[in-house]
Amino acid sequence: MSISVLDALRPAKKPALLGLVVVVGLFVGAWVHGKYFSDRSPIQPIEFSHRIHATDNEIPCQHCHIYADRTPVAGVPSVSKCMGCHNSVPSVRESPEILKLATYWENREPIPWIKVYDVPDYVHFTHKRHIKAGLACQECHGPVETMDRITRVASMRMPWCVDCHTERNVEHGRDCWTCHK
Amino acid sequence: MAAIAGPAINKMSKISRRDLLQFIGAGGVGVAGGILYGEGVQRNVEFLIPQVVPPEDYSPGVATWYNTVCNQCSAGCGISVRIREGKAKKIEGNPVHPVSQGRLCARGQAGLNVLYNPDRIRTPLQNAAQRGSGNYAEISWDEALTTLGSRIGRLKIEGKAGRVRLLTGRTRGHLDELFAQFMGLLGSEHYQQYDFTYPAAIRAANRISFGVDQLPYYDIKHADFLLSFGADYLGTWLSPVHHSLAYGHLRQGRQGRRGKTVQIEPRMSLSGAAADEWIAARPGTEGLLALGIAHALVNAGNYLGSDRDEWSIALEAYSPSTVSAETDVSEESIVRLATEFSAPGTSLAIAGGATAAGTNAVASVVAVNALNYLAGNLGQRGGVIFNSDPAFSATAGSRQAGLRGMLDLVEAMEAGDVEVLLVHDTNPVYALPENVRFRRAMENVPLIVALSSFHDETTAMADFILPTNTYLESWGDDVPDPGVGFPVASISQPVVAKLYDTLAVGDIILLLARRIGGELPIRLHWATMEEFIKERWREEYELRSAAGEDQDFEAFWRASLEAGVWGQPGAATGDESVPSSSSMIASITDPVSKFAGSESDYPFVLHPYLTATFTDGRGANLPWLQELPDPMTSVVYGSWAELNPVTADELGIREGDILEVESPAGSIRVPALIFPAIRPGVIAIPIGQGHSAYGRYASDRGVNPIHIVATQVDDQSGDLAWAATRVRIKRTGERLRIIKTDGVTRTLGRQILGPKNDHA
Amino acid sequence: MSTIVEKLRQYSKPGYYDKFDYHWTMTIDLDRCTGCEACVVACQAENNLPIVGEERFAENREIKWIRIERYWEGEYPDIKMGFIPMLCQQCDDAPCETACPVYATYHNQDGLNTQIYNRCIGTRTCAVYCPYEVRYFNWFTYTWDEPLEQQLNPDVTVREKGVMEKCTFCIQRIRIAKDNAKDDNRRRVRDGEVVPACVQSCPTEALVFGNSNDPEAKVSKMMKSPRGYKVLEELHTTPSIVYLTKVQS
Amino acid sequence: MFDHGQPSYADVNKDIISTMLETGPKYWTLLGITVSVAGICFFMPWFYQLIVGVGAAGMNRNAVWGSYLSNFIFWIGLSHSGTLLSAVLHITNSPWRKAIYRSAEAMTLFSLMTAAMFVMVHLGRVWFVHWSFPIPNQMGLWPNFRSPLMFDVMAITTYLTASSIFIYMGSVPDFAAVRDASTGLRRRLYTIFSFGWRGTAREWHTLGWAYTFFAVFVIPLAVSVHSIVSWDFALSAVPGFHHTIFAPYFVTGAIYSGTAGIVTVMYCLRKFLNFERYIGQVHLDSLGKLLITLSLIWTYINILELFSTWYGGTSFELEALSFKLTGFYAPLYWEMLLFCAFVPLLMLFKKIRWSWNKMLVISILINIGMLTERFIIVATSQPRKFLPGAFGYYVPSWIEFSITVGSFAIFATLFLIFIKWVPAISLYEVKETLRPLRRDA
Repeated sequence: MSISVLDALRPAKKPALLGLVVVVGLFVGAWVHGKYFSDRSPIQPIEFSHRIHATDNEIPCQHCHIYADRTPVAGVPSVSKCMGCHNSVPSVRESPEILKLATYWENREPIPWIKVYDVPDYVHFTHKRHIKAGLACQECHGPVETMDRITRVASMRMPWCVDCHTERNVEHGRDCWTCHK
Repeated sequence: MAAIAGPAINKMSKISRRDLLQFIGAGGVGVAGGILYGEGVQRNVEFLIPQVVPPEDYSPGVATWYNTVCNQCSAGCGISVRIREGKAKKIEGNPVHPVSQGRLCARGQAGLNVLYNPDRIRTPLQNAAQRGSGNYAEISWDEALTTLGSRIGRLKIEGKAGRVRLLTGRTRGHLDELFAQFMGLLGSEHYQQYDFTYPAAIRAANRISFGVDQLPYYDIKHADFLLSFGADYLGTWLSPVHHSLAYGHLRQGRQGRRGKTVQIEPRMSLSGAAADEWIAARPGTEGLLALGIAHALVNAGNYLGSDRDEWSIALEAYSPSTVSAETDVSEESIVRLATEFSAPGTSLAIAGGATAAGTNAVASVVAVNALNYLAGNLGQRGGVIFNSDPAFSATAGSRQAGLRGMLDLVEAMEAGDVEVLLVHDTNPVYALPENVRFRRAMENVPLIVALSSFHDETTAMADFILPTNTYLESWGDDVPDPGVGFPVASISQPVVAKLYDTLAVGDIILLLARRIGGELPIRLHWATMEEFIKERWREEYELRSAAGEDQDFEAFWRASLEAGVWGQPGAATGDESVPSSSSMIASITDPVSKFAGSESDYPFVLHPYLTATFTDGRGANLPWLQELPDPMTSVVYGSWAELNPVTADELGIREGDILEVESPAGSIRVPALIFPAIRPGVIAIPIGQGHSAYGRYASDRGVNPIHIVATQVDDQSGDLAWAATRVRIKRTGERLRIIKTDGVTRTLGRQILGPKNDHA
Repeated sequence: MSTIVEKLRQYSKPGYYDKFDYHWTMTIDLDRCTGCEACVVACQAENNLPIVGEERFAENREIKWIRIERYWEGEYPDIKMGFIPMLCQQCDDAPCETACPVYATYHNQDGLNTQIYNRCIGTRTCAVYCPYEVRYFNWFTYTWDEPLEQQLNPDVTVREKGVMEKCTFCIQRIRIAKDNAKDDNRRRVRDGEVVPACVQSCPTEALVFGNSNDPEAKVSKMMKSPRGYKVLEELHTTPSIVYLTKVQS
Repeated sequence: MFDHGQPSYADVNKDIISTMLETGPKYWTLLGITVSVAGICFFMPWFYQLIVGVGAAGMNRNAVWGSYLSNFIFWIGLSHSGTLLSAVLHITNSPWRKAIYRSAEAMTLFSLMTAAMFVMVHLGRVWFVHWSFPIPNQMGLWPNFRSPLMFDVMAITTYLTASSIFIYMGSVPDFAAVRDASTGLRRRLYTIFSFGWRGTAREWHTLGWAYTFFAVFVIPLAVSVHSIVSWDFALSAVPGFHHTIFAPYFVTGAIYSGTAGIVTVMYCLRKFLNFERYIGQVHLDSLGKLLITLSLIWTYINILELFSTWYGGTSFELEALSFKLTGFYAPLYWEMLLFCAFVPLLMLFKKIRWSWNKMLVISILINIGMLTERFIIVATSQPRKFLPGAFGYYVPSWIEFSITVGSFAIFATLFLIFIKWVPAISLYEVKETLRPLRRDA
């Protein structure tokens, strides 16, 4: 006939422990997913390496992403642009990835690149302003020139944007209508 | 220690097998949940599709503007279309175009609904079942054109090309020329146009009064006093956007000078609402009122011409007192209007709408013309300015069939004289009274071909439907009619790649010519409409560049394309010589409208009116226009019959009561709407709804008052007198909720429209 | 503490927005307005307003950021019609702004009454508080009949169910104009460089838009007209839209 | 005090605890009905509404607030009597409170929960409701503390918390009693619930002190809650909402409807749980007198509102007033006046005040009247605001009716569950009211 609360609680110990394990498991699972299964580094239709282009061959970013300093969108190079260079690079013409490119070109099909960096439709983002403000591409996109496959390095979510705007004291940088439409 | 630890370990090992499994299971569930969560919050895969070869002027995320011509009504406004990533996003007025000057009306802006309309015809169609059943099978262009070409070709060889007829809507510019050439080469004289809204009466009256066969430029912008007889110049009359610009200027564009406008019409239109004075003269007597004002003007000695006495005699019968009794406008008002009309400053009288749609239409407009003459408004700034020759030798308006032409066509069809009927951009089955029996006559035509972007009541009778590009996907050119006082021509160019397997009308004609063979492909040798237009412009350019322009044609062409318009402002206006007075005096006849139906049997006058949104019904398939509240009543999606509150009270009619409106020609059922600004004894029904086959937005919605209009012709213009029908109404006992966006339309003493004042 | 007091004083002072670059303002000349509703369609095209359908109209749930209200005066035959375009008045003392619990609507430094769709949770309090009834709620997620969706303006969000929306003075156009000004190293947008869709389309040029902090702007001059008034001025919402009353003759 | 003879302490325990331990088929049937009504009438329409949008309800452009908010106010109002009444009567030492306060407080709790449900139903995007709580976040976004809705969030959560603690604290000795009367799992649970209550003098003393403290604390809270709810309306400029009288009006109305609600609940408890011995005429009489007083205050404020509107004389207010009195919803207005101002006057007669059945009818009528009152406030003012061009109507859709019905089922379900877990009548306080037993008895 005990009236102690602790005694009454004792049988709840095991379910509580089990619950704790589930919670820990949740975190582990989410972490594992983020690490190994996420969309941060998708496999692209052509194994394009920024390292080879940007570091080994020292091509500047805006040689291909030509719209970055002019329009809201950086732009991916057109297939014709890719072919324009690769026609004059005979050394790799026979490599399987370049053959894939050639196939796209011959069929006049665009290459279905998978988007790595994306913002929701209600966000107004312009590359032009950021480039004109003197930001290097790497400040948001990370060391792209070292990546064989592009990996997202920033969440591109609102806290990340706001942090930077706050840090740099952007004029009206925290007014909602600066970025939301 | 051991003693304590021992049992503990023991205990653990004792439970461990089962518990371990449980813990592992729990952990597994957790991890799986975590992964699922990660998968759930993962963003959708989006693709980044590059272009294969980028177009020259393409920048992602940046809009480009292309200039072209609006085809939503016949004003011929220049428009700019905003294009992003190859899609049309918005239409605005072309700022350099003299007609629209950067502005655009609701209908023009809804042109995007034409382009992206879900009900567009996407491939050539052949009738697969009984005519009118709407059962069509898809065929290829090649098949369609070959069939048609051989059929028409055979008729041509047999010398029966006259049995081929082409009926179009109002077509201008070089497309009109192409049609004419095509039919001419074929050997058929039967190329006609039918446009319900064409101001045939004004044109005919100007020919009679002034000897000028054109629509002149009415300079509302510089008028100080504008007297409008039924012309809804802000909504539907001739060139609403241009007139609206002018109206703005008339009101507030000049420092310290505010023009006054007076509107005479039985039912208040947009222009009536804008007017300082709205006078509801008895329907059909507006021309009489004009003569009454003219009488008062001359009598007061405000006409200073040498032939004053002759005018006095000619107008003798129209003394204000007589006219007052006829028109139900007070004598005092008539005299006052005459004084104001002839007061210092510029004045202008215009006629249109119901005034120009009675059996006396031309006589009425002639009376208004006389008024302009007497006040010395001809060729004056702020008056009536005659256009110079149009930029191109275009035949604007001269091919208009009018009701008379259409009756002839019906007769020919019924007599079996028509073998092939080509129909483009016109919907006579809808826009003619039912009594004309156009639809029934069509059944006698062995082959009907419709060139159209949409299914409508007329294409429903077609054996072949050849889908056309919309005006935003086509090459073309246009000369605004009426002009703007100086030569102007606009180019229309495709602003987006065509959406479906359609062709521009001009291209269809050119292709058809090739299939027909004979001399046609030789004479019509252009591969495309673009080529044809460019060549014509080159000819025109070479003709005109005698003046010594030193740029070459290509540069001129590019500049014109970019601007969308070419014009010669400052070039001499048209004939400025004032026409002889004697012919004008002679032209004045008694402008009394004869109404179909006796007053005792049909106590009400039917006043069908064009709306700024649908005009003759063409706009009804555009969702933006269906959802645009009617400017005067705020009604959306449907038809209504407007009644004066007093009349409604007498008959015990409430809003929403379905009335049977019966004319000598037929009857329709339409809900009543109490409208405070309509003359008692008049029933106004908007034109535009009541389609039976015009896509998902227009079909089976409201009624078409044109169908119950009696088939009466105005003798002088040959056009349908659509405002000369009497009706009787009957309550059916049924009710229908009229969908309006307005709540209460009285200010209840709240100062919403501003404090009352008299600032100028 | 003193800074807070200072700030409060600053905020409550009329003309606080004078110290900013812009105070976007519109004047509407009712003597020019003919009620033609070109502005209504212009807005619909520019701002991705949904095509709601007949049923929604019957339920009184249409969405028109700018609408024309019509008021009769007198009785036949001496009857007059007054049109008044009604859109968000971008009030400086906006009742809606205090009402939103999540700051989805607030006043920004350009004198604009903002509406942040993706912050909105749909309490609809702002619409209740708005005396002008120019806030429209998305009762449903609206769709476009294919291919009408190709017309949608990519610079403007398509709103989903449960979100309030209203006139933004075409913020997307203002944004582009400011962007161009920055490219040209100009501090401010030039007068007339940016106009909302409704102002652009108005065939009678009844609507004038501009920065009233710039005394040279056309709108600043229009505002000084003796015919100028603000609708429901007695509620002291201090709207940014000045109407010029119709001249009674 | 007791209608059927005084029970002994053991009787009290037995009578009341038995209602918790012995569960017959009648209970399960009733619970089954309420749960299914709640599911079918409340949750299913609500989910439908979540999928298609709030447009499933009848609100429109002219009245963006509808029956969901009027129901919200109604339930907040109903919550008022409970805790507030209990607290007021506690500090004024009214002995008749003791038999009824537990269920009254439970009513508070459950009507608050139901009210909170209506907030959820009302929202356009309820899945973001957490944004209205001041949760620190990286985006630097905070709720707007100037918004009366934020006041509401604060006030209601505080009130809910305080009421929960208040009711729980008062139940601790009773939980101990249940613990002592039960075995097995239930015993274990009640051991936890009762915090190991042993009934020592110190424990009783602490409980008394804490209870009184909370009673004092809850009173201003309750007054503020409904004042704040009224400010949702009164802080707007909308004619018909913009009245300074609104706060007292709402508070009075709340207590009024809550008290009527208590009568209804008392009736049910007495009927279904056979509490005739504990809930007697004295309670009914006192509640009746209270109701008359409240009714008179409520009527007075109503007249005041009409008068000040008329006296103010602005076009806006007069139009809203005339719409209320003669417009589309005028029948509802007059119905409200009948039920809330005139019918309660019948209670001036002792005969009526002393009859359980008649009081039940009156109490239900009052609450119907109060429900319409809230509906009228919401539905007649919004469609008659400032611009006549935007005048309109609002008619609730079947979904709203269904959800309204369902909300009563939710309330009933919660109450049914409650009576099985917590003694519906305070054991120890009832015992306090018993006359000391004579030793020789």
